[in-house]
Amino acid sequence: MDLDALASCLASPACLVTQTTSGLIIGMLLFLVAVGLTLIFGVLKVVNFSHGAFYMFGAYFAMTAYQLTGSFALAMLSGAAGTAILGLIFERVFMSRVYGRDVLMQLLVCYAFVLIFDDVVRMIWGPEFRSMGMPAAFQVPPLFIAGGVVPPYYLLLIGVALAAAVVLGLGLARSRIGKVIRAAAHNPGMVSALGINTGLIYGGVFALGGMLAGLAGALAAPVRSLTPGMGFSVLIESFIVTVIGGMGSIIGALIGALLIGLIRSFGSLGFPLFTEGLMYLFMVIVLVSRPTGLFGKEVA
Amino acid sequence: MSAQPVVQVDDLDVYYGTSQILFGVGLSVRQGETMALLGRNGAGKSTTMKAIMGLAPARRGKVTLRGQVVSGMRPHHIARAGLGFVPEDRQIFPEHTVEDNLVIGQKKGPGGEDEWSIRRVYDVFPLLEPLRHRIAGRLSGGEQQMLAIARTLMGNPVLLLLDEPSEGLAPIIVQRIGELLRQLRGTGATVLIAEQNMHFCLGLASHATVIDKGQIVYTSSIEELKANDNIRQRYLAL
Amino acid sequence: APWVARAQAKTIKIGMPTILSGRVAQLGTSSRNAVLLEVEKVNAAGGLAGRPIEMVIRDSKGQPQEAARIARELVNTDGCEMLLDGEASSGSFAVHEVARDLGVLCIHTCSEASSLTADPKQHIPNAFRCVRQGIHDSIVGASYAAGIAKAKGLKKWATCSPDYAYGRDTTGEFVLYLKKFAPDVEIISESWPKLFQPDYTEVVTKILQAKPQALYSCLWGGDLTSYIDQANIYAMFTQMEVFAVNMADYTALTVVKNLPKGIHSGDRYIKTFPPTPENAAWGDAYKAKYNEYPTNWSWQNATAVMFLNEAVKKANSTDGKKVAEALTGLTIKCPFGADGTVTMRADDHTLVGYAIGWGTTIPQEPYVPDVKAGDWKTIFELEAEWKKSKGYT
Amino acid sequence: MLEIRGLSKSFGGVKATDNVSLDFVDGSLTAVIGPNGAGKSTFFNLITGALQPDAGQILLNGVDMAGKAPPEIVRHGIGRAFQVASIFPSLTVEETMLAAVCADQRRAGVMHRRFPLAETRDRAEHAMELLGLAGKRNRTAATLSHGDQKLLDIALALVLEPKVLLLDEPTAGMGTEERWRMIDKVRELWEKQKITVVFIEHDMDIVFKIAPRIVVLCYGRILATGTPDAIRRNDAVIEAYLGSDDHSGAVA
Amino acid sequence: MTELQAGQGTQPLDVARIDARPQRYRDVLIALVAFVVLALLPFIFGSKQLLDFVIRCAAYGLFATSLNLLVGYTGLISFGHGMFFGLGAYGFGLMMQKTGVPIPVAFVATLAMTLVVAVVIGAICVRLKEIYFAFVTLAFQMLIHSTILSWQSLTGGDQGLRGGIPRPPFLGIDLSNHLHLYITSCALLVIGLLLMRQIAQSPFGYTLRMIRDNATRASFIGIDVWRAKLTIFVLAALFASTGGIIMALFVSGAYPEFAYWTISGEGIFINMLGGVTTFLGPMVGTVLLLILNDTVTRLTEYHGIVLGIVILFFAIGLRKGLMDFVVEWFAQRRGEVGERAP
Ligand SMILES: Nc1ncnc2c1ncn2[C@@H]1O[C@H](COP(=O)(O)OP(=O)(O)OP(=O)(O)O)[C@@H](O)[C@H]1O
Ligand SMILES: Nc1ncnc2c1ncn2[C@@H]1O[C@H](COP(=O)(O)OP(=O)(O)OP(=O)(O)O)[C@@H](O)[C@H]1O
Ligand SMILES: [Mg+2]
Ligand SMILES: [Mg+2]
Repeated sequence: MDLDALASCLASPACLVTQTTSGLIIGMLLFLVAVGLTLIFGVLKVVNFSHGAFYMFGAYFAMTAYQLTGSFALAMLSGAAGTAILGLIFERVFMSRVYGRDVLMQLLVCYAFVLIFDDVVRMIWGPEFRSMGMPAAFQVPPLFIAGGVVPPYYLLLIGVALAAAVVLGLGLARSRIGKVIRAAAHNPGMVSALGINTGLIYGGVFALGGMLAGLAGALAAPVRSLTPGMGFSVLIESFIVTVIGGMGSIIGALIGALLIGLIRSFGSLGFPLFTEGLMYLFMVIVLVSRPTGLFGKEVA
Repeated sequence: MSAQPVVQVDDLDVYYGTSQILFGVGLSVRQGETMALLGRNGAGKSTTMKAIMGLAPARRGKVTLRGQVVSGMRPHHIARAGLGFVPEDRQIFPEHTVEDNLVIGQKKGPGGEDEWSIRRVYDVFPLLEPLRHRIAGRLSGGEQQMLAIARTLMGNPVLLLLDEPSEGLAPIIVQRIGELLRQLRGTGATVLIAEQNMHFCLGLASHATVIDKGQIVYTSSIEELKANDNIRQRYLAL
Repeated sequence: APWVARAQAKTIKIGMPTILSGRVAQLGTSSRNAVLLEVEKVNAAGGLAGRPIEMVIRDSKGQPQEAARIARELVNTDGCEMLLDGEASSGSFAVHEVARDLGVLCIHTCSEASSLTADPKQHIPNAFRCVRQGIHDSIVGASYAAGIAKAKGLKKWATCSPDYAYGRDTTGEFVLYLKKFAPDVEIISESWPKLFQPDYTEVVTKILQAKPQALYSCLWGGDLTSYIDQANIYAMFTQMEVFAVNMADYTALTVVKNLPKGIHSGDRYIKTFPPTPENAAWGDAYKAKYNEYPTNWSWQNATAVMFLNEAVKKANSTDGKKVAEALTGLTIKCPFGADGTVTMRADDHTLVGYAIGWGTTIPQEPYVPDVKAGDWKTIFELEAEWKKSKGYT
Repeated sequence: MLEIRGLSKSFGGVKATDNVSLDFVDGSLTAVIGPNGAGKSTFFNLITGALQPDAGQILLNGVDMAGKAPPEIVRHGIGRAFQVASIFPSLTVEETMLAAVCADQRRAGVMHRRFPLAETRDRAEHAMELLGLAGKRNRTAATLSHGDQKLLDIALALVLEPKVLLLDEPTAGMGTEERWRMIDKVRELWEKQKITVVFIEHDMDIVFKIAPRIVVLCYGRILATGTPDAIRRNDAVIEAYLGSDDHSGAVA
Repeated sequence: MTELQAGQGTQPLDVARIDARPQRYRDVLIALVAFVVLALLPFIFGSKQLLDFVIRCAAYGLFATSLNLLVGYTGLISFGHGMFFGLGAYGFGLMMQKTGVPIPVAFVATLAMTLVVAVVIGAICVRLKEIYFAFVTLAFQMLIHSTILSWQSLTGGDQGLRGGIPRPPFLGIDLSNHLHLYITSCALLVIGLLLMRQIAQSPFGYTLRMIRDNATRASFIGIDVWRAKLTIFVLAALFASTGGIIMALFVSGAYPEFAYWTISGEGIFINMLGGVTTFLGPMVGTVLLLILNDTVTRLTEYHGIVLGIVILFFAIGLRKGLMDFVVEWFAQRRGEVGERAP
């Protein structure tokens, strides 16, 4: 424990800014993964254990596209689009066969794909870790905001994630398609009896969720090493985020991700050896006081 | 009344797992008719409706909607072909508001009909209007029933399938729904209604068909049924 | 007895549990590659005492219970007479217990955990370890770093190492010796990211906050490259001297796209150090065969096969007990030796005399142009002291 | 005797139960009617502990049940059946009964013997006999017909030998024939077991025929209490609930 | 949860007839026979690998079956059950390494420690429902795993408990002898299964099924749902801990991987493979998974793909665990035969 360091940071505006943005950065990337997870759970009632694999594919797709074309924009695009297609196929061909079944069966199908996807990546890209490299455009000195350091690349990242949050949040709450999606979550049979193609909605939601994870992977690719199985630790953290926020809640995922980001950034100052434990502890505390997470609906 | 049936059901067999529930069910409803589907508990009324709607698997048989064969199509296609279904347990979307439920049900009819709007629904169901922003799951049973019917109407169906709309409702509400359905009938709507509540049904329907143990045993106009004590005693226990 | 019957069999089977899948699959594959490369040579020369070697290599997935199971199965069912243990950390201890139980000859080739051989409680006559050690790295690294610290006046240091035994021990030892060689050094910030942590942002900013003059890290592999990528965009490498012991390994050097200039690193495997033709030839042969550079684990595994070969020659037998006796204290010629030879130290069955040194990186080949070799005499002295302080002697 | 004193409960702005006070004499049979959403189920939920009242007392023989959890209230002798049959789909009828009795006898601990006592079996047997489920003892509940599931739900309440039995629309979802069979059963139970029965019902034919006393709820308040005749003629009740139809007698 | 009922294939509670008295001892009898058969195995086949296999089956089997008490019988999907497996291994290993008490004492003490930990964790967890329960148990597992990693002075951190677990002979049993260890593991397995069978078939077992089917209704027949859930959570933890102890004896050590989520994952996987609706399903699943694992890792390093496809076959093809499939198949056949000859 190093509470002095924490206290002195809290007293210094520069440190406060740096650590807060650092928390924001960690949180926003986490949010992109978690929001897909929470969306898929909210609509399909599927705990998508293979979500981390989409993050992984997003990163690998982006790296490959970047190596082939040298264009950062194309890299991001192929990360997002590739995983969206992958998500659609995965949902239509496999997941759609286990809806309404035992949660465990669904989990098992996802688990099977975690294993398969990791091996597929290992076959295609090899077992060694890879790195995409930062595009030249972002190889610029960091900005200084109120004495705190913020790399421009991370501003982009925060911007993208925030945009996703706003679009998704408003879209789901306000638009008719959003309402239909939420209704399909609850009662697909009735929704289809009202003339709505639920298969399309399910596939679409899964593709959207996969795309968000893929985008997160693509955005992370320049600053993280790529390796088979890289999705796993991200998955676990996203699960923590969604559970803290309440499964199925988008605003919950946002708040949860930010909280985890801040816990990580300030926790590493005050509790350098227990930062990870701090997250689990926080999750336990949240669930004990609010059994369905911060924004979760009561389980019937 | 035109000769062309709105819906024609032929020889429908339905199984749940290995047990057969419907045995060659056949019926037809013509434009403007209100057909009552009568029968005891477990006779197969709901199953018939679900099979028409594509929600229960038909192993054999054909459903024709205004000349178009819809059996084998997926439910949302059948709905778009003009069927509107109000299931027996209502199945409103409990986490949405009343108005959102209506919005979700909104679609044009098969011929592009666009007669129903949220405004018109509130005019027909004045009780729903003050509840418009309420979460539907917290409505009482009767309110939910009205909402379920209204939601289906929002889709401008050419044929309305109502499964036990009076179930669990207060007499006064049953009366109101009865009035409503009569009003709909007045506009030329075609309705297939499954009921246990004879009192309610007899006052409403123009025709009746009786199902027992998964088979259609009797079809006639409502007056004939009222006159036929034998059938009523045998199959409807009245 | 079945054992005798096997001993007379023509081929000699050597079992190798290692990690071929998951996060650190590279550990196993590059180890396997090196072993097969060497075994080919041995077999071409007639095998071990006339018996061609047949390697039986299995994936433990990095799970100790699997490693133990596989090791037992390799010996009990597959008839392997020796084990090359290509497990890391906990897996190596699990295999060690199997070796203890079954009495089979076992050479650990990947686990750097010091206690595996340094702790006399762990000692068994039939197990050896052919791996570099954190304590050696720390001694050499600290004396190298102390020189630079004195020259450049680096007093305020930070550390950032993975939070597990290797990270903690190696960092602790480095700091210990650094302070010994340069007493006015002060550690002002410590970070302990988790192993395989994907995001180091909070760690990077924390270190930047502390404004140290130098940073020590024993992150390795993908974690190290992630860290560098993330620290890079905060321009960390322009603000302090960085000492990353595991940088000078091809796996990391070739992967990082924007390798900052002038990171100080210990050697892991580098074709140009030791700067001998034998070493370069070996590196090239490996590259030619597998189309990638060898790793730190590759040379260790290759050395283990070389040791086996020489020990069998010396014992003139493939009997495990006799080979073990021959191995004890054996010195062999080896491309990776500091002076062209390496030794399996008799008292603790561990590898010494391998090439060890530090240098600074450049972004292209040869990556670490000039490595300052460490001095094994100092290493031995300080290691003995360290053992005493740990209560190992 | 069950005495309700000033019971209130609101959900957000909705007063589902609004200062309700009622007495149920031992051995009485009472029907609760009222428009949909009047708060009938809520009233039952409050009495049985499924919901916590905002205010008020629920006195069973002088002991206040308000604020207690369902298991405890059940142990005090208030049993209930649900509007939608609430059963254990994967258990057979007999297993359901035996397990319920074991739980009631507090013989469902880990250390308790695996095979039920004769006394346990007798109680289960009795309940099954009473509701005519004995012949279906080995059917899993999920495969029972809707009506039988409702009977099983009631049996589950009855097997605990309650002093007060609350039935929420026991005939819901049944055909005319089954409806009468069910309600005859309820009346028979009431007569034989000498317990206090309160039931919610929408079928006025049934209510007026068998309930000596009727309570009408509306907007969470008591609109009227009285005999069938009095209720039938009560203008407020007609306006709020019965409507204009003729309820002077059962149909045919 | 599945609608089919655990233990249904055989006989429901109505074995309670007095004339069915001999049936009371049926399970004990089966257990005895199973034990004798297992004990004879080494004398028939000389293979040490077979013995290793059975020992691992005992460890994983106890763990998986205990998990089924939660998942299959109570409907509590725990993602963190593996923590008790790890706790058992570490508790026992540490006790033997540090105190040198006799093995039975260490065994009992380990179970006692597991009990205390499980009560504390369970009291917090069982309040939560469904997916939240699953994740809070996972969080506790990660906490325990983190603690094992960081409490290096006690646990050896990531390197595990080093130096082997001493096994002084007791009552003529020497667990460093392979055969003795084998027989002891078999005995623990059989006794453990018998006890769990008793739990599953006792009135308490039916309380659990009621909670799984309809917890709200269960509370309205006077069942304290929280207490019942906590009880089974703790009991299951004890059996999982026993599995961990066997594993610790087998590998002669304890490693943080034993407390990692992957162990819980494997447990769930085993359950799905074997089926959760029969008592022996998890046991069958254990045998299946271990055989699968052992052969597949032997044949290819891309075992993920192979294993994945096998899982898909079960999940999408069979749509249920193996035992569920077999039981249903038999039931159907019996049904058909019954129809033909009424
Ligand atoms: N999902 C199902 N699986 C198996 N059998 C079913 C299923 N749903 C209904 N059944 C059976 O099919 C038969 C017909 O049921 P259906 O619901 O159509 O009857 P109904 O006439 O609508 O009865 P009610 O008046 O009670 O609503 C019944 O015997 C019922 O038990
Ligand atoms: N959990 C809840 N949260 C919010 N509102 C609720 C809840 N439960 C009931 N209500 C509201 O309380 C009122 C009374 O509901 P209740 O279910 O008691 O009606 P009821 O008299 O049983 O009607 P019905 O005859 O249709 O079953 C309704 O307006 C309902 O919307
Ligand atoms: Mg029906
Ligand atoms: Mg109600």
